Amino acid sequence: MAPTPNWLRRRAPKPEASSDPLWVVCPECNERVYKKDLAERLFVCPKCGHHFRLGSLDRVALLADGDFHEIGANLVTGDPLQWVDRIPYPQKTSQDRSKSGMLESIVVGTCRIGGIDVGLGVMDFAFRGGTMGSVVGEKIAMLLEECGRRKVPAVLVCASGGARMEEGVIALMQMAKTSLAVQRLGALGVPFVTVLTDPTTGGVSASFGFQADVIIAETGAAIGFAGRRVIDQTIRQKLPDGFQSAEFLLEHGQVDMVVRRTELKGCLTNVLRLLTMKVPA
Amino acid sequence: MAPTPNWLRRRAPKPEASSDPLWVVCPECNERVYKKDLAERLFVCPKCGHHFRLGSLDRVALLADGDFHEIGANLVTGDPLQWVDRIPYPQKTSQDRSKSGMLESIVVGTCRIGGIDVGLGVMDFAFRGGTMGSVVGEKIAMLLEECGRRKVPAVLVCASGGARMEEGVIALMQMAKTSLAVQRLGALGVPFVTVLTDPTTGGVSASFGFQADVIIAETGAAIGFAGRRVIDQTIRQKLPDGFQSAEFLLEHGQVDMVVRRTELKGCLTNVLRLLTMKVPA
Amino acid sequence: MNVIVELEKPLTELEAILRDLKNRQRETQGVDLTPKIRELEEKAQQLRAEIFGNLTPWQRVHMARHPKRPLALDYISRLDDFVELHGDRTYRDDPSIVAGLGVLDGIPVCVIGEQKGRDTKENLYRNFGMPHPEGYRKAQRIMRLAEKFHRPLVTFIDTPGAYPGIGAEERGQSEAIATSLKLLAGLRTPIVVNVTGEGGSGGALAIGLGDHIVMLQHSIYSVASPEPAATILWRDATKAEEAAKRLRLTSDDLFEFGIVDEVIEEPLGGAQRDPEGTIGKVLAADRRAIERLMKLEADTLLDRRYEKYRKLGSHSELVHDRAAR
Amino acid sequence: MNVIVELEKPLTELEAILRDLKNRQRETQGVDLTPKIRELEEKAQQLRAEIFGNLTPWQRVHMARHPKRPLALDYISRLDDFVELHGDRTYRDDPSIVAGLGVLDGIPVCVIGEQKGRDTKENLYRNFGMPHPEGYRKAQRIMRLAEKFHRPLVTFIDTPGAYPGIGAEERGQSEAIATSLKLLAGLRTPIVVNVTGEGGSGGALAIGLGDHIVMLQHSIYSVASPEPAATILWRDATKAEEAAKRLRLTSDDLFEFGIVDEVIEEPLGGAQRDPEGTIGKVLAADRRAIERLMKLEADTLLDRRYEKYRKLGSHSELVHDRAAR
Ligand SMILES: [Zn+2]
Ligand SMILES: [Zn+2]
Repeated sequence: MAPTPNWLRRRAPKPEASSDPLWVVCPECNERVYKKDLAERLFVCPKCGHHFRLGSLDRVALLADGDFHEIGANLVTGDPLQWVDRIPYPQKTSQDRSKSGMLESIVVGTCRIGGIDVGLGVMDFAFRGGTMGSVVGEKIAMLLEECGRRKVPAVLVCASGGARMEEGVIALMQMAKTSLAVQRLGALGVPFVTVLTDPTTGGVSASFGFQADVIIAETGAAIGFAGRRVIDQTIRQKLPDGFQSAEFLLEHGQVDMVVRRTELKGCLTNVLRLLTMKVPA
Repeated sequence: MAPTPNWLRRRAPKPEASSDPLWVVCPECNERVYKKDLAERLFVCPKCGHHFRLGSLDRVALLADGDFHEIGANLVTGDPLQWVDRIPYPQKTSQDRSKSGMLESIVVGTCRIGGIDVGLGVMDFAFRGGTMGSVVGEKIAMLLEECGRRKVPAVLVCASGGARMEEGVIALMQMAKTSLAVQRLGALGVPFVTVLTDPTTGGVSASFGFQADVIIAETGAAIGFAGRRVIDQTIRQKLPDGFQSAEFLLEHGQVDMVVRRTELKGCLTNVLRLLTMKVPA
Repeated sequence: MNVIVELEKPLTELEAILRDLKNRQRETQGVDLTPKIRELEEKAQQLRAEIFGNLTPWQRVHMARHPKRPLALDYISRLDDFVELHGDRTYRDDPSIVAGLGVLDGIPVCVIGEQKGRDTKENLYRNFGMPHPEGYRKAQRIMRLAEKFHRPLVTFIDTPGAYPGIGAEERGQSEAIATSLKLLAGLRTPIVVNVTGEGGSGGALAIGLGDHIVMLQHSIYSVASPEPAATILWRDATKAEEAAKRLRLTSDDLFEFGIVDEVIEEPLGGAQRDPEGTIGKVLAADRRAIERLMKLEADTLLDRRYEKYRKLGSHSELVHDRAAR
Repeated sequence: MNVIVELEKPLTELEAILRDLKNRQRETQGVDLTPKIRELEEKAQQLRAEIFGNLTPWQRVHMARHPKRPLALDYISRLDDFVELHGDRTYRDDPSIVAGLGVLDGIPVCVIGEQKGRDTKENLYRNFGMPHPEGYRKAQRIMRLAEKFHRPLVTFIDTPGAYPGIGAEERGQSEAIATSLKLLAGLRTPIVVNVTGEGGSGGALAIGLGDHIVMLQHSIYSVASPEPAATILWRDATKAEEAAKRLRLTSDDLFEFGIVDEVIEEPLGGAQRDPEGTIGKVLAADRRAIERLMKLEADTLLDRRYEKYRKLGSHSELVHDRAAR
């Protein structure tokens, strides 16, 4: 038996979204699914194939061959705007940390995928809707710089409601910061792949999400720039069927492929191999 | 009085398209226009502003400050396909030469426009519909190479029904040949501007016509890839109003601007000055 | 309705009376109106200080949206020999972004600006300054031209945001902004950015990643315009004023954050009270920045650009016991 | 109706009888059918020589369009680990062009192919292999990937031409082809082009400017497909056969013109009579060319590419008196 990978060892108990400790109802087919079954099936509904959102540590488990060497693991956000609405922002993030068992909405680090050395970053919708603030920008910059130094491809799995409002224009500037890091990595000739999962919107889709050499969308993911609420308020007309779905984006030429979670690791491995393979002299 | 520019001295009498030696009927407003008037007004209808097609030598007269030093003036086409339909192709081109007073469907050379040294090529619809065969490709390659050597911008005024069928795949290859010359000029950082006049289609629009840094369309020009007859035969449905007009292309983001003939030299001069102006140290 | 226009109504009326008096004074040489004029001028001055002396964030939002505020084309048309270039070469010409070539005080430049309209008709044409993907793709074309011909790129930000609509999403609003950002990140020529009106979200930043960022005193710049921000935060667009207060979107804030390098003061009451002077000050600042940036090698320029943004953020290492995780 | 399919009908029937006899021979071990089989095989061989021995240009056009001829994806799917990449990132994924990454006998390559359908339904989906601008823009994306990662680019030409329709014109068919050509002209990686079916006009050339051009014996390549050529020349599409004769579009012609560098022989009766073997021969030729081209420095590669096309043409100096002019 393989040794327990390091990221698993320091994993917190998974917080439960629904109240029922054993069962969950699939939002797509309304079937009751046994939670343990769901976890074993990569959180894909065994009845209808609906892809539930996957936590970042589960995603790392799915993609990494074994150990995952986290970078910037202890980074927590500041409070650049001194934001207060219901409660002060630091109090919000503190609650988020206890609730989610994570320090921020992304984990980044190095690992192997299908035997290929990579830098891997995975966002987590469970932490403030996967929003991008200072920490996301900083960790992505750190990861891409590490990929540049080691000349290994970078893979970013996106899941985000966009820029984090509570960090205001500082959050907006993370779009610039990550774009600069992506550009610099590209100038070194190092491959960059993104996986857009449910949901990928706003400042994340409009920066590194759509800057990759190859863009993979996960089946069923909602992907777009503007959120549906904002669009509704602007145009006040019915949105077309499947609007902003992964399949919709494929048809509109925005993503390279739509891949089921069960095939994601294989597909990603193949793409990474094709992009990193040396041409024989 | 300024000395007669050299290109004017060896100019043949203008062949007359209509039978009436003095008057011509405007196809747009149906008014009878006195030919001498028309020539003085750059072949723009004084009644409605319709732009008649302009011969290449008239176009050179309109754009060049003074002398025009022709390149490849004596080039005539061969007969790579040994083409015969009604009559052999060499006989056709021989007739074209006598009828049009030109050796081929383009003149290229160096001159000044608004005081700026340029390479200028002008196509002429009157010679086999301005089609591109070996000579057009060769002369454009010669011109762009000369522009590269002298680091002066190139201006190509297009007027063409596309590739010349009678030179078959050799004509098609002139698209590749000119594209390579454009690419090479661009790699030297030398500006390239095209003026799309009536009509610019097929192999000309789909190669150097749309490869310029700045693309100017002349008012009223028909511009497109496929000819209307071919589109009609394929889709058999009514074409939208203004389809393939210069204004239609502007709206669809294809050209930088639409300019009246009377303003063309001024506009071109301005664009060339902006592209060639040195940044002060 | 613009809250500043409402607020300044008494002042506007007073100023109208003053203009009238001065005209009368010039025409009729009979009665001496000078004392009356002086009195009213003092009153106007006082009123200006009262109204504009201490604007709230929400009022500053409306100052940035003032219907008479200079717009991108007002700046751009002050360049010598400006030539507008149109179209993205693939789909459409988007009038909410204007772009072209011009000369700034002897230096040939490429310019891009987000363009609002002055009235309803023009605003419909300009889509209220909210670009579609094809607008950003037109901008990208001009960015590439700037790099090819080594022209500094000068941009003018004035948008509530990228347009959130069906066509915009279908044609890849995210991709368009993302690609603009990546292009600006690596552009081997100086980039000077002016925030002259409303800087809303990624739609603003898409032409706003640069080497020197100038901001007009009463412009705003934020992660999202107050209205969508309120929708996102509280599902309630009417809480925009609240959002404006929280978002720290004024030029003072932006300068303090180190995002903006230079703030240009406006006349009391806003840029529209002296458009010529304001435009001149902005362009002079651009000119100075360009001159300085042109001295740098392209690699140095890119390194500095990288470092400038690399350090933007607010975070720290969590030092206490991580058992909670 | 495909004239080759018509022409080969007696042969197809005979071959069906032969297959049937051979099956019977294997099943029943009673009667010895060997002499009968031998006799029919000789007859089939004779028929093949008669039918295919001396095809007219028009017949060769139909050979290139044979419904069973190997299509781009038949070649591409023979690569190891092929991954198809989709979309132009701006408007749509165009199924008439397929593109992606794969491994050709140990060498990682980028591939682009024009893809027709096998039946009506598939042909509607693939638009009969006639790309829209977004197809060429997808191809451009893969060209840029090839350059960025130093992968040789391998293309497969099989199109009657770029689609002549309203949407295609609106979205810039000319611009899309022109930009593809410019990109290929400067692409700093080897380009190997295969003409495997129909090479029609600029729509073919848009993925056909390269360093080594391979052509299958019964493929065609011309300035325009015979039908539009006849429309353009004589305003009469029914004169396509006449156009086919005039256009000199066979592999013999193309090789003679110096446009095609290598012609791959097909089995008597066409590639579809041995798809596996034909595909293998084409890919082996590509592999040889790549190996040779990869040895060149990028600058040398570009110089050779330039020279290759620079000399294509047929013209001379007019020496007699030019008074007529
Ligand atoms: Zn289900
Ligand atoms: Zn008229």
